[in-house]
Amino acid sequence: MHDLKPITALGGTTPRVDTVGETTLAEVPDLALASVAARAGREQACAKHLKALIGAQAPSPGKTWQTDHYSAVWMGPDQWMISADFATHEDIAATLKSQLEGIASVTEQTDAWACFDLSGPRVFAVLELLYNINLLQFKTGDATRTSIHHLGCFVICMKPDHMVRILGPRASAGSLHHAITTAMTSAL
Amino acid sequence: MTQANRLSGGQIDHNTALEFTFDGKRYAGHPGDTLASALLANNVRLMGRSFKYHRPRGPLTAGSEEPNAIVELRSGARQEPNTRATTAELFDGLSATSQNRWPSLAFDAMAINDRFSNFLTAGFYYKTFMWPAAFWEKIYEPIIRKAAGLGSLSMQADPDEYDKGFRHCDLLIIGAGPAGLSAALTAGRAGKHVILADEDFRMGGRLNAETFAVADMAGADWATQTVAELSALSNVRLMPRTTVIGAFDHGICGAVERISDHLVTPPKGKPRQILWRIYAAQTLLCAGATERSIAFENNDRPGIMLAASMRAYANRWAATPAPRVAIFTNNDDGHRTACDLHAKGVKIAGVIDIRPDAPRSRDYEVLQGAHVTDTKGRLGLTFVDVRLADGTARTIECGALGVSGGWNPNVHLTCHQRGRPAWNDALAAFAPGGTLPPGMSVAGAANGAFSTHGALKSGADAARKALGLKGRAPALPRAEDAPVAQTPFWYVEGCARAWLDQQNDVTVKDVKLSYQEGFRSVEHLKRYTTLGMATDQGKTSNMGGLAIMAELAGKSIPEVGTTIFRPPYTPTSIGVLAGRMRGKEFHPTRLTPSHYWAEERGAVFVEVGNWLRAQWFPLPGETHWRQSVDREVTATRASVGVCDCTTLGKIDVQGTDAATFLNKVYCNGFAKLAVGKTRYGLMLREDGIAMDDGTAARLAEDQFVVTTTTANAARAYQHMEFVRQCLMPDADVQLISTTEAWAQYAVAGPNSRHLLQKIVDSDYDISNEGFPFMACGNITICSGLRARLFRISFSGELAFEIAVPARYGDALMRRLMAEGEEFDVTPYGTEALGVMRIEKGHAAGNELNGTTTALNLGMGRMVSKAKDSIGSKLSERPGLNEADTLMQVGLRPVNTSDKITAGGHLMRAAGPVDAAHDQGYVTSAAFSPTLGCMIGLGFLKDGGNRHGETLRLVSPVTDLSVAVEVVSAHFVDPEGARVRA
Amino acid sequence: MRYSGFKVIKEALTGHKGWTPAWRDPEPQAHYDIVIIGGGGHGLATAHYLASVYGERRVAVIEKGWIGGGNVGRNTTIIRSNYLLDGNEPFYEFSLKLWEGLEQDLNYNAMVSQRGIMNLIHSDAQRDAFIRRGNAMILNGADAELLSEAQIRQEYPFLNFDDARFPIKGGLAQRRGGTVRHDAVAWGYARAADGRGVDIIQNCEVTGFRIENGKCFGVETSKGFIGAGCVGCAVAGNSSRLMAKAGMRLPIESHVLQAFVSEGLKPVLPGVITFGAGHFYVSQSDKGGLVFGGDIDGYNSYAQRGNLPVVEDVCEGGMAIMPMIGRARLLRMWGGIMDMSMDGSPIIDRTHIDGLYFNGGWCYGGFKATPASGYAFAHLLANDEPHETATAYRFDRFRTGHMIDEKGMGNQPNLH
Amino acid sequence: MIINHPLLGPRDSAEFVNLGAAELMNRPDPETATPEDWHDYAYLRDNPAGAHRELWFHEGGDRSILIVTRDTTTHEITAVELARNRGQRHDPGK
Repeated sequence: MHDLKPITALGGTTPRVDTVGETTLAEVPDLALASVAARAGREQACAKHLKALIGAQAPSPGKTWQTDHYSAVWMGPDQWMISADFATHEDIAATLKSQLEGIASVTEQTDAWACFDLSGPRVFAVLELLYNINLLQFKTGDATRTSIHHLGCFVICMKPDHMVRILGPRASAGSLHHAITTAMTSAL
Repeated sequence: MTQANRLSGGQIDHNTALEFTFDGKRYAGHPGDTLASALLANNVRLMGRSFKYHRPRGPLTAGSEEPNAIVELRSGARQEPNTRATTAELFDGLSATSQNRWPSLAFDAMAINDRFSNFLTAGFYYKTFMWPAAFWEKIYEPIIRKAAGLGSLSMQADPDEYDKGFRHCDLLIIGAGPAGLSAALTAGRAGKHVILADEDFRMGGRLNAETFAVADMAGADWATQTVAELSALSNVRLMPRTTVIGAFDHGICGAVERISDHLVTPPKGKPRQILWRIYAAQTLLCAGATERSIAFENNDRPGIMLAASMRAYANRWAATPAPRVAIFTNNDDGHRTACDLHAKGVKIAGVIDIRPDAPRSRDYEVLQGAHVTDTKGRLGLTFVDVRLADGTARTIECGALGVSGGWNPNVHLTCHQRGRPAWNDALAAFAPGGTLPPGMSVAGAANGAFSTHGALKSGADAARKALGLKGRAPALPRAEDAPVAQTPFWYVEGCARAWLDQQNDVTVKDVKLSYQEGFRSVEHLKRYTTLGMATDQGKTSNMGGLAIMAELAGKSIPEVGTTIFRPPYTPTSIGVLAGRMRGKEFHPTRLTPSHYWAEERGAVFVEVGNWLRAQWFPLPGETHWRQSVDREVTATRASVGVCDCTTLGKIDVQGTDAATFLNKVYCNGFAKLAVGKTRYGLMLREDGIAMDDGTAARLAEDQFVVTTTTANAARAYQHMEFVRQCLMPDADVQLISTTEAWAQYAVAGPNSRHLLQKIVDSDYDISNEGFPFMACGNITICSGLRARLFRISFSGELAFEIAVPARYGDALMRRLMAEGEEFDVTPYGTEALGVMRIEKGHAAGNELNGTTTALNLGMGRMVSKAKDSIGSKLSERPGLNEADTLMQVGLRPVNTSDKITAGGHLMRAAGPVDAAHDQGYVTSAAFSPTLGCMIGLGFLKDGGNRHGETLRLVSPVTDLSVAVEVVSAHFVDPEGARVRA
Repeated sequence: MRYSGFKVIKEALTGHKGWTPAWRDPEPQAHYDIVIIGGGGHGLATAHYLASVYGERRVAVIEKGWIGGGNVGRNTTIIRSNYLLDGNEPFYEFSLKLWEGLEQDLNYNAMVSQRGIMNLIHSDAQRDAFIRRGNAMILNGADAELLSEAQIRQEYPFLNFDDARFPIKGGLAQRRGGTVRHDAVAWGYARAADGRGVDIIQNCEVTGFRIENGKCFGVETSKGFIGAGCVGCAVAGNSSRLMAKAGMRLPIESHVLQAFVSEGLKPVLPGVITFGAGHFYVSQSDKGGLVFGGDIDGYNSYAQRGNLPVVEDVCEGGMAIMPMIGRARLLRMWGGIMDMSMDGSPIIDRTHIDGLYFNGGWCYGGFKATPASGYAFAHLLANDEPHETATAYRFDRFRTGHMIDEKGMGNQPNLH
Repeated sequence: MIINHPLLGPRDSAEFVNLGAAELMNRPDPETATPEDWHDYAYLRDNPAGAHRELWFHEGGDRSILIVTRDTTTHEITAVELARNRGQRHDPGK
């Protein structure tokens, strides 16, 4: 076991938590991520294998699902982002790769992203200052990839108006964090 | 502090006093007041000066179309020029200052212009100020500029914050007057998602300004009750203080919500304003109508205002501009003002009605068939001259004159997609035309339904239609339903200095002159006279000008045309359009994995795109950046240095056709690259010009990791997606960026292998034999951490690039520094990186400048003829392959103490120095500690054949002219022995 | 009629009765030696120089709407000659020299105001590029000055120096750059051309060309056929539409560029300022409005209007570099159709049809080129030879590989 | 503007990058094309005033390239499809 100490996307040794009123923004560092893109002509095989591997149908466009160990987000045509707990699945890319050999292209994405959970009452009042989606129709299981202050992000609805997960580019975690906390102060 | 002109009633809180100042003088008003209503209540009519003649002015209107009563609000960094006193919501402690006057509002020296107005007619400046030629810029223009302009900027950064947001709805209703409220009730009760936006701080529109009953209660009370019902509906969002500024494509409206403008300062962390982008499936415009004026001689004195505005001041704000007022009208609406003011106890000096059959009144005198011919009063109206029906003259003493020339529907937003309003004969006005923005409908007075009943009905009907609601229409509240009777009447016969555009001082006479000189189209009239170009965007002036032009041309108004309205509906602060994207937050910042460590080391950072990179790492005692950079270069070349190169774009290319794909996007070949090997690749645009370069490392038969330059990462990736999706859709290739996933460090210098051997796990052989130059592979380090190792070199030294998951990047850098102590390891920044790549002759952004070909870069032979690749065909064009084409060369000063400047041009050693004799230019330059002098890279005509030639490097803009020798671009280790060591 | 201060005074004292129309409103004649399509700045300037320099007497300008209604009436009024490449710089410097003598030439005060243009520098690479450009300008006989950050601070103290995402590291100034009252340019050229007998025919739309055996004999218009010895087209954003009537496809796309003006403010800006790290440039008009703009919207459009994202992008740039404008208000915004060429540089050339000539591809930079464009096009129409400053503006440069690509963006018009 | 993404529904055009005319998908066949074909492909455009087929790259979204048919005089969008369903059918082995 190596002895290199990780830091979070915001540069800390422990994840950062910010609270405005009853609403909390929590940095989530314990996420292992890998992208799975079906090989040409193997789209159905890929979907089938994914289902067997992870225990649910690969999500359709704009959607996400979660099982006990894994969650998946639709990224693009025949492409998904699979995530799992970092402590137990740091090798998620290798695992998926070995099982999808010749069926899908797998790429480690764990540290490409910074992840934040925004939770509390009136979360949508914060979101409407950040990105453009019809929140009237943003339901549990919806996952949208869009821009927050010029940063390409995934926003995943865990519970309407109460909890969303935001994944943004890791190198810009500070800018994204600033944008979200500023919007929290403004909106709440 | 007495409010001499304050009346009773209205929608203000008489029991609470708010103190404010205007031009330093203290006044009191009440909650619910605007600055203008409070000043009028305090018997202040003079609030501003006009643009050109500096004529004294008071409010013409009671709304956002105000051209005259504009002031500087607040002071210090929050000073806000050109604020309409008629919409500025009064708050305790408000301070306002008049503008465009010197030394004071009452005595303005620039009013001398008014005396010379006969010389300052429309367009006079195009005809003079030309002699002598130099005088325009030195004498005339500075004087004109100084006199021009309205309010002043504070010259300090705006201290307030602004937000931007997005909202979606089924129906956006613009305007909360009777039509808008009625529409909102209809849609809200049907359960639709409704946004109701109104620019006013109090919803209700004209209901607040009139005495009409709705549903047997005061109209204002009905509005209050309706707003209460709407606010209880969770599907309805009420947005008062929100101006819809523009209707853009596909149902997107821009709206500005004023969050804190009615407060002394915004609460901490809260914005001053928010720009909402509202995505509405349907939009219903209920923006009401604007009263229009009548032009007569000297119709611009303080105290002369639109009659319905005078009525609004009395009914809503309990203020009258003067204790004794008169009315000038061509329609019944003017009489309403007289009635309402009379009822409030204001003395009506007379109603002057152009109609011989105007209705009479028991309460005041009506002068039928009469016209206002002139007015008096220097700083405020004192007398009105009237020509009676029988031709006799009469003078009426009054402090204010309400003028009513009928109403114009507020069609502005219907024009924002270049639709034109249509002339409506019945209204004698322009009404929304047939070409509305898709998804928009119009109701109420904005659509010509001028009565209260008409507005309520059309609002409800339009909402039902827009939303496709079925079933019986619900009953409407009872309300007045007076028929519309508008007879066009634009100006009083014989007037000349009669104002059309009050702010810009455009008079009837100017329009006539414009016609006389051939400026007869609406666009020419507007541009020649500046009519309609004031801050009210012509809301109060365009119609009068059009009507006079039509009369002169012997055409109807619609034949002359109309100018269309452009966004924004009312002037919009630039701050809110920018939102949070300012200061350090202008663009997001990207930090490298070693950023926090570099900060601890005291690194100096530089912006590279959105990245912050360490530029150099000063040590104690180093006072000049060159000391640090020279040391970093020397130490790296002598032993080992480490540089964070995470910022290079990294794209994972996988699939059975990955090699075929790279063969297409790179001009050189990749099909035969062995697994475990890396190759330099040059990417061309289809036009044959170099777009980007980098390396592709083949980690598996079907997997490459491609790097791009930091600057071009996004564009190169986009280009690859274009090739993949549009040109090779059947190919089995998948792309994904991994730039941020991996912390990647260059470890360079003769001891780089020794250093790495201390951390690379012993399972992996990185000796020269086991891991030769251009090798690559997956490895583990520090007892099991997955990593990637590439043996590539940008510095020209024995070098590696090592990558680990980004979260371990910080720890890896610290480990490299600790393990490297025995080698005196040196972190180096982008400057040293740049020096070393110039010493090695590697092209970078300055050379890949979007105009250079592979041939220019000395890589002409890399463009494979054996295969088709993007750009290969068009790179063969003759203009890109001329005999004396630019070729990359190295340059060194003949006198080693001389400077070389990037951007300098190359001339022959002897001969003229001018553009016609240009031989090329210097792209990059640096001091080379290795060579002990400055060196440069450049492009030189036929450069490949001119090594050894002496040239003159000239840079007149930096005052440099030195002799340079053309040399090979590879200053250091041209044979490449070191990289292979 | 000659305009002068004396004339203004005389008319003021005699009731302004003596002013006559600035140009006539003639019906078209059956035939002209030269017909110019497009009554914008370039077309009117071409007519003026044809008449005044090349002695052409039978010239008509035909315009489908009102003269000056296109881009000459909807731009940000900047003039400059700060170009890099050999194909461009002599031409734009020639244009700047013509601007400097314009008022005397036209007897019309177009308010040429050389208050300078300043391009801000935010990175070392940008400085290198601007040094190269400044040197190219000087070597071509123009003026250029490299300013340090300290000099910029002194001249423009209100810029954002201390809280900047992209700090200001200097600037490249051209003191002879500046602004011109844009509408007056069209009117001044029209009046001067009309005075030399040029017929300016408004509300006359070209519906087709009469082309026989590879030669153009005139134009079909809404006012009937007008015969012509040769026809010159200068219709900017409508170039592709017009030339399609002659069967041509052009290396041009039409894009929308928005421009903005604030409410009138007391003078704050000495000259033109361009923000080198965002999409924003600004000057202040003689009336006091801040006139500003940024990038094109980025999609093909003939609609003469743009959308919010670019409005916001421009204002973000403005606030980033000049945060004092936050409380100034945007008064009006508008859009023009830009004839974006494939390398960002214009075309002044013959076509493959005898007697049919083309002037276009000005991208968003046509206004400053107006005098030289008119002059060079007049030269081409009169002599059938390119003017010495416009020899590179050929159609076939894309075929031969002689692109003039100032920004180095290649054949993607929305990136120029 | 709003582009109705075939997979994701209505999305603001600000999430996209305009890559130019859809004609760019018709890259000449390198085996047979003449220099004139390459010139016309790279440099000449129909640039219609009316329906225009153009490429929009969903950079801020799913990274699909869409072929959008949009009227350049009104900005009305009448059709949207995925480019890779319509892209050039080249034998990748060539």
